[in-house]
Amino acid sequence: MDMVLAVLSWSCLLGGAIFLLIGALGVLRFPDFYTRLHAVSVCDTLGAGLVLAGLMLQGGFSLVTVKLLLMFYFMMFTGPTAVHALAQAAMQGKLQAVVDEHEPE
Amino acid sequence: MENLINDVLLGLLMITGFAIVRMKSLLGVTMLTSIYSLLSASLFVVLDAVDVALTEAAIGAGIATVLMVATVALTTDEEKVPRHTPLLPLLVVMATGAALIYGTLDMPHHGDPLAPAHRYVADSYLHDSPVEIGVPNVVTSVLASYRGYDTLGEVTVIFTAAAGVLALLGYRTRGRNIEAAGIRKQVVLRVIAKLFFPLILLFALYVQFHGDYGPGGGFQAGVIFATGFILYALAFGLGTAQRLIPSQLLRILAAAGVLIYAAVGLESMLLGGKFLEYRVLADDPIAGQHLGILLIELGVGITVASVMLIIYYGFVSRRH
Amino acid sequence: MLSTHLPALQVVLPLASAPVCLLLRHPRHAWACALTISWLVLAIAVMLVQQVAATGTISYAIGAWATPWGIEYRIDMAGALMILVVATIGAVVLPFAGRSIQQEIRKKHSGLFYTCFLLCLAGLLGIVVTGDAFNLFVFLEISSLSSYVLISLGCTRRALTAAFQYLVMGTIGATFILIGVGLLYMLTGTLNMVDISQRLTEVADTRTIRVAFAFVTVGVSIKLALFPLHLWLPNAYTFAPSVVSAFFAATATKVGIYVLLRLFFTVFGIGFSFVAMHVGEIMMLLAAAAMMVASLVAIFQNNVKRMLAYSSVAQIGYIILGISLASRDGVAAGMIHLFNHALIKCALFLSLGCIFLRLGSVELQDMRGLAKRMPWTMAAFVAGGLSLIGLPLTSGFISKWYLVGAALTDGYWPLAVLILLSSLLALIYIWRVVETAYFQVPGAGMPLVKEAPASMLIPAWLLIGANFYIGVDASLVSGIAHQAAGILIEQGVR
Amino acid sequence: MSELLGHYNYWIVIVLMMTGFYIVIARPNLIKKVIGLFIFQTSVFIFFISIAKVEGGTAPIIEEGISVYSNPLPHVLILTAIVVGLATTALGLALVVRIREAYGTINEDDIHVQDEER
Amino acid sequence: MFIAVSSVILIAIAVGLVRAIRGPSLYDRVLAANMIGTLTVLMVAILGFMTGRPEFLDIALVYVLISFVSTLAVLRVHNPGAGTTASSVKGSGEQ
Repeated sequence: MDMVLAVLSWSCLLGGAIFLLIGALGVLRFPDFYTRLHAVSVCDTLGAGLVLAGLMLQGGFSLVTVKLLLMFYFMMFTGPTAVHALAQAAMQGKLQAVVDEHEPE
Repeated sequence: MENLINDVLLGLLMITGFAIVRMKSLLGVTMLTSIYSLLSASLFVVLDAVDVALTEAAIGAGIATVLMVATVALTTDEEKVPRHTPLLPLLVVMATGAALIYGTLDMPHHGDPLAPAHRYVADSYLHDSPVEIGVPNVVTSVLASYRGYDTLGEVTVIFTAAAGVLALLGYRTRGRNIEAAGIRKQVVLRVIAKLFFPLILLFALYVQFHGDYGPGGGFQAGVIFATGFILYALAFGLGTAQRLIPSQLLRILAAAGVLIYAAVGLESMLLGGKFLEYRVLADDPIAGQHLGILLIELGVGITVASVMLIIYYGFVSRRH
Repeated sequence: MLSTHLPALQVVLPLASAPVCLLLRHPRHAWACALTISWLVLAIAVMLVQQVAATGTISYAIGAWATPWGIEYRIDMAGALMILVVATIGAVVLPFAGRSIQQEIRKKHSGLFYTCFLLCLAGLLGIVVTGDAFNLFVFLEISSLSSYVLISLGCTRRALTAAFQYLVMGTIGATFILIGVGLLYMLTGTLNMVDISQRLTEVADTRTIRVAFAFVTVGVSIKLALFPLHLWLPNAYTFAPSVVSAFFAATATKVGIYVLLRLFFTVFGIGFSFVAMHVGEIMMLLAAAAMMVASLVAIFQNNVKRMLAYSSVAQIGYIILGISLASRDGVAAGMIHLFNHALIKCALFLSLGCIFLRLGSVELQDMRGLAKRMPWTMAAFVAGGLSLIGLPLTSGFISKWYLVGAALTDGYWPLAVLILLSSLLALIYIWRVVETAYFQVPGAGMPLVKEAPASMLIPAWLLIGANFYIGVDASLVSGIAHQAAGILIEQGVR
Repeated sequence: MSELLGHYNYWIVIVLMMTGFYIVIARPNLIKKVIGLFIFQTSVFIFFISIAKVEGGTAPIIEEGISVYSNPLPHVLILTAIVVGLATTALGLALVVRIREAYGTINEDDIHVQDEER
Repeated sequence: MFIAVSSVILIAIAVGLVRAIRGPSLYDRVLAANMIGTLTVLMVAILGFMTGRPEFLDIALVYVLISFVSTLAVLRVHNPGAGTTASSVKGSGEQ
């Protein structure tokens, strides 16, 4: 049973790490702001979620897991809301031309 | 491994620092400053300073960033290129840095457990505070009891800042301010705020009263409390938030926190002890310490929360 | 029973009444509150001086924690003298403030003004009585932050830039002090100043301690406006409200000097500071430069407040000069001058406050023929000016007498010449004001002004009276100063 | 060699401090000055917390089974110093807002020019 | 394993930093700061497990809240109009 838990937890952590890496790659390489938003969403939800899930499996039934659950709950709300607000602000902001320089390539 | 994380974080901090020097857009600089603060907060976790990490993140990445952005919004975003060549400042900085590096040569090594700093006063804090005060978090016991007077000074400093911001910016509740009124349609944010507001306050209470056992305490709780109200103000407008906690009430609360702290000190004096000697507050010395720490942390929390809100109100209600 | 708690009450009283002041809606109530507290503080200060004179150094452990673990309040004769200076000035300027603030500051800010004033008072007192290096930093910041606010309340927009400039330099200074304290802690493991000094003997010959000394010294020098680091001072004093200038000129920089004394003698010791680090020579050079350059600059100022501000920089030079001799006579002379200059400068700035109340300006050209209209105010100014120059029968003469004596004893006769030369420069700038006010006729269209109200004249004349009293009979002040200097030197020689 | 390796941490922190210090004294823009002060102070905090680190230690919250803790005293000092830093930053920024309203600029050189003209 | 995950997080933070420095728009920078906030939370959580003191998750929780509220506040304070509705805006995105 412990074995199964350990394998599950490690695979969750590994999966999370991979998604984080993908998200980071996207943030670096995507051409414009709106596409980068997608990449960050991957980090925020899948990456963070899987890592937290992995940690929860490590923690077992304890106060630690409760806190992790709370964090998971918070993050599932805050991440998308923040990105949503950013997208909205950017949509409006563009009309007022806040870009300070030209996009490199 | 911890050393590796430590080094990488220091490297990232250096990159951020240089980028701040070079960057011309002040808003960009502000965001980098926020990142700088977050990175140093994670560095504090690596260096075992959990209470400090909590505070730095809440202050640097939270309140300070918001204030800086508000200031840029009220002033201007572009930085003019300096007219004079910055040769003299560069020399001064080089000399100061060289002096400091010269000073490091006789220092004990980083992390050396035999360094004099760890062997004398700090060592006895770690050994004696569980017996003398009975609080597991040594940072809390030193902060609130052994060096409780510093903390009174700290609360006074933050209170002074509130008085200063009130004197310089005041409040203006009417008219168009930089935190605009057009929030009615923001459904997502309002739902989230309604969901989060009570949770944040609950969490603040947890941090306030759990400071004896884990990272936290009055100061951190105060900032979290203020964060909750800032979220409320963001979602429902500054006017609604000010109806919830009027500015006059904030003034009273800010003053009350300092007064609670001072009153605990004076009370222990009246009961025959020295100033801030908590052990006379109850029959049992340990219980007295607990009571004293609880009360002064409450004072700190109240003042900090209200001062943060006073400062926030002051900045965002300024006319554009 | 209460008398054992006086050291704590001295600081906590103004500190705890500041929030109360914030809550008082009516300006007069806030003023009354601040006034009462400042007089209580003065009473406590007098009692403390008596206690110290009777029983020697007082130590008060806050929270009843033994010294290196808790924070200690420690008052010896030098500290008692400083408390007396700060408390006296606080108690004297507040009656003056009532009227002056009413005119210079918007009504809704006056409660905030008294709050910040009390905080500043508490901060300055806290710096003096504390025996803990980090606690000193905290109270330094309380006093600094409140002084930024007080300066920014000045009525022109330049008050804002002056406050900002002071904020930047003051924060750099405070951060330097913080770095120095950190380095000291690193090698000694303690923050209590007496404890540091005992544990320093083993590690004094390390590069880290040398750097710590340099950082703390530079940081404090910014706070006390030592010559090349004085750049914040002229603007701050010129554009602050009159009461604030008077209060700061008499206390803020003086407390900085006191901290420097503590560092050189109590913490690091004469052997380290003056022999190993040669701080005496450096300070002497800077002090001499301050006396000459700042006095010269003062001559060319048309704003009288600014003139006095530069004069303050020069007078700080005198005090530092005495200290840099590192002898009992020198330090005593420095402390006597510190005390006298606090009284004189406060009186001078107060009389300028009276002029500003009536004229709305302190530019030299607006003061033509003013002596006829405001005879008492101008007489106070002249009396203070004479003392600044150092004429016999004034307190300024006494302190310069001691300074020259101390310099000659140690064989530094060029310094004695410098002191005389700088006094001559003081004569020139004071004469410019006297000439304008007494011997020029007022220009056409200049407002017909009345004499300043008694509530403002009495504080100024009280200080002038004290100044003449010391000029005639200096035994009390010089006795305390010599005793204090003796203790400091004793602590410094290990 | 080990002499040097034990100190490189402090050196990086010193570079950070000087970065902040440089921004304060070299830049005429007032907001940038406040930000410089913030960076300077934060770096000094890092320096203090580095002093407090004990190799192999953990956070100073007493728990059974743990014997090595990092030094709590610098943590306490820095908690206080962070608050002081925030107070300074808030006051400095408030002053900047007022200066901008009074002068129309936040560039130190331009402010000097305006003050000279008068 | 923890080591691998925290290395990945550090790399991602570095990437976020690059984005924050390169910009080009303010929104990119806010986005990067937000992402670094999330990553910091994860790192603090993992550090808690690595050092055997997972009860320090409180810090991570505070970071979540602070970085969320400060992102919103930065957007609102900087751009007061933002957050009314976006439907009327014919935004063309970047460029």
